Amino acid sequence: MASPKTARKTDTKLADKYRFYLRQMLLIRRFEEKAGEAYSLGKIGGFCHLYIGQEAVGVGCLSQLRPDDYITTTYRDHGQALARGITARAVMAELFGKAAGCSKGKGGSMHLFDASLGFLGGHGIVGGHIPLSTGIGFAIKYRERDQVSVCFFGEAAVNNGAFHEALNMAGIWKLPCIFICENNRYGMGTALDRATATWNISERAASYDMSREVVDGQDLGEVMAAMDRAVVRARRPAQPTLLEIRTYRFVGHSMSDPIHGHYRTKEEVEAHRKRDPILIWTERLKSEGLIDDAGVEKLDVEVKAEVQDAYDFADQSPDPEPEELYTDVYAPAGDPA
Amino acid sequence: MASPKTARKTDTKLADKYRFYLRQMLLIRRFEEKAGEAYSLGKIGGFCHLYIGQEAVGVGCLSQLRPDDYITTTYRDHGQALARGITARAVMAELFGKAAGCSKGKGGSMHLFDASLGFLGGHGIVGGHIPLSTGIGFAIKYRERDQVSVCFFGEAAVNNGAFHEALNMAGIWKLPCIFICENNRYGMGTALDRATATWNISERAASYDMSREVVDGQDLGEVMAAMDRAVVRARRPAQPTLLEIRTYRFVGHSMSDPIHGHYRTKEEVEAHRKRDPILIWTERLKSEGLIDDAGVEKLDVEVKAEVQDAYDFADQSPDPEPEELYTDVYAPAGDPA
Amino acid sequence: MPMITYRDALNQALREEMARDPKVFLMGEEVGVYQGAYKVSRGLLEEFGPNRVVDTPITELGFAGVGVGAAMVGLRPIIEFMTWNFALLAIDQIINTAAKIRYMSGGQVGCPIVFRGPAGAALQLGAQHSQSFESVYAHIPGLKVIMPATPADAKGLLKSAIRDDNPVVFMEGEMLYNTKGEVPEGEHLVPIGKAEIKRPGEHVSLICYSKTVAACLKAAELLEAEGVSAEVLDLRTIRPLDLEALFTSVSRTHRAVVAEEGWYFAGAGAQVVDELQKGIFDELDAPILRVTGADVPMPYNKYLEKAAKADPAKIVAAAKQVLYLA
Amino acid sequence: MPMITYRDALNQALREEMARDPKVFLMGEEVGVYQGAYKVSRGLLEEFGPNRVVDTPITELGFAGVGVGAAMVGLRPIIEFMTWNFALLAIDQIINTAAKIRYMSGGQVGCPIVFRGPAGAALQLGAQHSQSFESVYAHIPGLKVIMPATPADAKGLLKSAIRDDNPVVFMEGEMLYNTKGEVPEGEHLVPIGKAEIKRPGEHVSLICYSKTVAACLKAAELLEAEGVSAEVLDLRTIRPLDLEALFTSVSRTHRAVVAEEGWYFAGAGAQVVDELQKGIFDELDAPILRVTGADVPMPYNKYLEKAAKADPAKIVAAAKQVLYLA
Ligand SMILES: Cc1ncc(C[n+]2csc(CCOP(=O)(O)OP(=O)(O)O)c2C)c(N)n1
Ligand SMILES: Cc1ncc(C[n+]2csc(CCOP(=O)(O)OP(=O)(O)O)c2C)c(N)n1
Ligand SMILES: [Mg+2]
Ligand SMILES: [Mg+2]
Repeated sequence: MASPKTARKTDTKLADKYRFYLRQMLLIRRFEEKAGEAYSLGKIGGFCHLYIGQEAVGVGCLSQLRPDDYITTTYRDHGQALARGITARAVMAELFGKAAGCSKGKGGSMHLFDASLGFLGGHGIVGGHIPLSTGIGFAIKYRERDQVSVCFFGEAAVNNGAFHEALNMAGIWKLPCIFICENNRYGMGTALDRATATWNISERAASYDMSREVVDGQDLGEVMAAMDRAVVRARRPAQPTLLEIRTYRFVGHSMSDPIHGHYRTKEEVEAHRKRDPILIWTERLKSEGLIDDAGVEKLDVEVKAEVQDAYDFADQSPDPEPEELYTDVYAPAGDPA
Repeated sequence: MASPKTARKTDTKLADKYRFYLRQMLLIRRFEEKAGEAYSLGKIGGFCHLYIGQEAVGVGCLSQLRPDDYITTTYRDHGQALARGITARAVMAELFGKAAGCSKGKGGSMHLFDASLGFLGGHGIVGGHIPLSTGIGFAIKYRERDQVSVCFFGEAAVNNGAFHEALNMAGIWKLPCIFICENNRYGMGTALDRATATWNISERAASYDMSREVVDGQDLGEVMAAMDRAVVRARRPAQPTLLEIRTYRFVGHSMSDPIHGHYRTKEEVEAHRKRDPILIWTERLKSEGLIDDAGVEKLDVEVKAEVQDAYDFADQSPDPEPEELYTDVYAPAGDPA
Repeated sequence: MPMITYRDALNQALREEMARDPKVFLMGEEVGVYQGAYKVSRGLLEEFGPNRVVDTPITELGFAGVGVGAAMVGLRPIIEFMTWNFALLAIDQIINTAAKIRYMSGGQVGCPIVFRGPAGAALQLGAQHSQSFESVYAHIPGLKVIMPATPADAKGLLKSAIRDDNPVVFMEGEMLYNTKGEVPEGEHLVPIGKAEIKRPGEHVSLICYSKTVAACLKAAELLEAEGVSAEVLDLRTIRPLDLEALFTSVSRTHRAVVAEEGWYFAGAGAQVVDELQKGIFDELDAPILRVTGADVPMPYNKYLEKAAKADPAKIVAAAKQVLYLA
Repeated sequence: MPMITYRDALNQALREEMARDPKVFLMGEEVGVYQGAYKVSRGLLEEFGPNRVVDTPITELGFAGVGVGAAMVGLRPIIEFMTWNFALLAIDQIINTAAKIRYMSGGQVGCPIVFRGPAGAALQLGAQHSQSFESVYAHIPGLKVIMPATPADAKGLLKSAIRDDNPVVFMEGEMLYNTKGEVPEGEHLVPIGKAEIKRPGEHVSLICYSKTVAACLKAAELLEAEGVSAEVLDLRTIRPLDLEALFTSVSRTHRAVVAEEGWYFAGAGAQVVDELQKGIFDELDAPILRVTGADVPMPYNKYLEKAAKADPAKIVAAAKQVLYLA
């Protein structure tokens, strides 16, 4: 389990990990750029919410999990899906609505799933998946396991009743849940302070007798460290945590939203872009001598090729069979009764 | 507007008020006892939730309001209805389902209304009326009035999403709302600490940038004082308040619930009965020489007569006309369109 | 066979299925310490302990979602709503997650869960506590909807629902809990999606479910006194509808009355009418009439409430009308 | 008459009614600064200010309740749901308070409020964002339900809805926002509860509303090419249904197809079928067929989605079947 402490060159295992995290963030960035392109070409339909700017949150948090842990998230799920290890091919194919997609082309951008990786969606109702993650935490405790249930949601979701009810139950029952609020300051066009009575979201944890931390979401090291602490608390005996991870969305809310609409200025966006999580982590690795420009370039070439391959794969792979319209509505087996 | 400061005998206006509050608490107590009787006789049907033990909360809070303020409450609404000035006849007739009832016999025990007194129900969905009271506060601010919107609910409602969403909006918009949590320690058979992650409910106000107080609900003076402060804050410029008023239900959750079921002991109930709000206020008035035993006896005789009169009135008054089944579903006037 | 109440039949089903499968647990308001608001879960906390009989805060949206999440990872939750009126707060979890997660995930994530509790009116509970929403849930693909009328069906269908791999909406009746009937002990399963003729007849089919079954049986008695032989067909499952049973019965009687407790507009009965006129149009000798609750919020006054409910007299009147005896 | 979009027609209705009555305000997510998720409220914040165009947190249950509370004390709120899918979270406030408060209070407290927003599917929005729940709301006494198909009806009915003293569920269509049509300027009111023949015909009645109106008009064209004269009857209001218009049309054509976007089970179309077979049984020369959305959660893939939707080809096929031409 990685720790944020400085990696000495000798610790090659840790160094490899750190370079791998950079690669993951790059992969997400390039994947999202490609997805944006494909959307403009009409290859991807519906709503499409990109993760650009928030890469360190998904990569940092998921880096601290075990393969048997569970994740639920929102419609802004491409980055976490990739960070969890769903292949770029399977994710891109899902965005293209193809049979080879991670949800067989039936879910789409907002509903990415891979049960084998404990990646349980991809949910479209703001706040709606938070009770699910409490329920997954309940199931873990019920079975007396030491897994954790991780839930990602935006800062706008903390005003919703589902958040309140779900965290209260996780608090009373002391469930192995980690609630990750990706505070990117806006819910669509609504700034945090226009929708939330208390600016300091993490304080709401007090209402639920829960541990809390505020984390700089642009610094992968900080995210990993905070998540490490949360995971340690969550594994038995369980203590739930609310992490408020402060980040920023470098792009529009969705593909149909301009980068800066009426609700934020170009200057504000530019200012935040300076704290690019990929640059910050790259600098860190360079300063520790774990990578050089050539190494970064090499990684970037690699991930671009991986993304192009995913694109071509998605583009060429077949649509679901027409019969698929009627499958998966009910369980295949008839009633055992 | 009454203040809890000691009433000197000379201040007869205040002394009269204080005696009147005692009379109101006695009226509620006797009314509820009678309602219990009538329920056992089958004169009252459905669910019937009594206010016995909590009289000081309703009387104390409503004593601080103006006639043009608004009130919403729960199904446990008899006490507040009487304290607001709906006649014992109109309330009893409603419990009997009669046409002369304050809701024409169509609402019942859980749905008492008197629009002319700003008493807007009487709601049966736990937490469901809290957003309504925020909306009433919104309307007051919209019209630039200096009324207040008061909402009574039980401590179990604070776990519900409706509470969270409603208080958050009152907090962002700084509405003239006073949220009164009658913490009688149990939601039906569920003790506070089994349902609420944080024992200290008033602390939840911090999540909503709201003023808060914890109040002894068995002491009318304390309730009046805290409500006075809340009302002063709420009148323009508005600052909302969450009052946690600690009280106790001396009887079962409803008429179909034993006084002490599996969920609390006879001893616990007995212990709390010792802090009877009526006794505490009576002692206070006696110690200040504002009333003597004869005076108390006289009040009791009066209210018993008033309750008996209400009972006889309700018993003898007619049921709604059969046509009433189909009225009040839609507004009488056709579409103006 | 032992005569037991509908309440005890449900209690038996819960106890037997919890004993049979450790993945099954019961969650809801007052199901444990309080022994159930309507005592359906009496004794289960003592028998299975607090991990499997879980009292919740008053947060229908939240604990319905907790159940769905637990089901997504393989447990088999039974979520009790104190009444279905309150489930309106949880309907997003039922419709947007439980009913869709299998489909959205391309078949990877199932949701074996039962949502249960009393539906419809009792006595003088007023507008917010007297509603029957089966048609709302039956509208939703991905859900199954069951409304048993008798103790035996209550037990057999609840056991089937708990073993079903899909989200099941199971609606009981507060007014049915004390009704008694013969109930097979132990393994007694009633298949989901199968209607049952509760009383055979020739002249008219009285189609019903839940509380209207007793009303139709009563109506059939009254009709018999007037020489009319009425068949009482208990749907038992609303979704999926047993079309074969519907078509067989009405093809024999050529006349039908559909009785339901809920409101008429787009009620389950309207779907029954639609299926019949589409499926066996030429067999119908008269329009199908429906007897439903009055199209008003439920009033508190007991006489108004009685007038608002579907009852034997109204069913008899409708039956005579489709027989052109009125 | 100016040709404008459905979106601008709604915007006109909002602007005119807000200018006309200071008690009218608009509240919802992104209605102000963002100018509306679908730009229906464009410019209103600038014109009427933040007190009357109110952005809310993402709390459908909460702000729906805020609207109901404000309506209880005499304001006339317009509550925008970004889409009706999300209104499932608010349905308790709509059904348990808005629809019942007048009745529960014995007529003392009214609730003049409009709940509006886009309903149904757009393109590839997936299972949770593509639902049409009109039959759920139309099931509820105390509510009115309106689904306009054209820009003129959108303006005229929204204005009527805002002036109505009852809670009104007003469902728009994301796919309709950009459609254009002639819309009268200024005071243009369309009465609630009145259907309209959008195309007269003799052989079969195509009964529809909202998006299926365009599909039926297209189907009517295709049928005409085959010598079939189809009448297109746009219900416009789902509750109350315009029975007179339904009976008149079908009594002339003796055949009907009901087309709706939503799911078939207990859909509004089932109620139309029920009313027709009950009201004019002897006028029907064939079973009434319904064309609805496929009985599945909406899939994301564009071809599967297309196959799931009611379209002109399916309506034509159904029409031929009721004409026994198939
Ligand atoms: C219940 C509900 N209401 C409204 C929406 C529409 N919507 C989708 S995303 C969004 C903003 C959410 O913001 P936030 O929670 O901060 O997450 P972010 O998009 O910033 O990652 C809204 C209003 C929805 N999907 N669900
Ligand atoms: C949403 C909802 N769920 C459940 C119920 C059933 N119920 C009625 S009162 C009650 C307990 C409420 O306790 P509390 O809020 O503390 O108020 P109290 O009864 O103690 O005054 C419950 C569970 C309801 N009416 N509404
Ligand atoms: Mg955000
Ligand atoms: Mg309580």
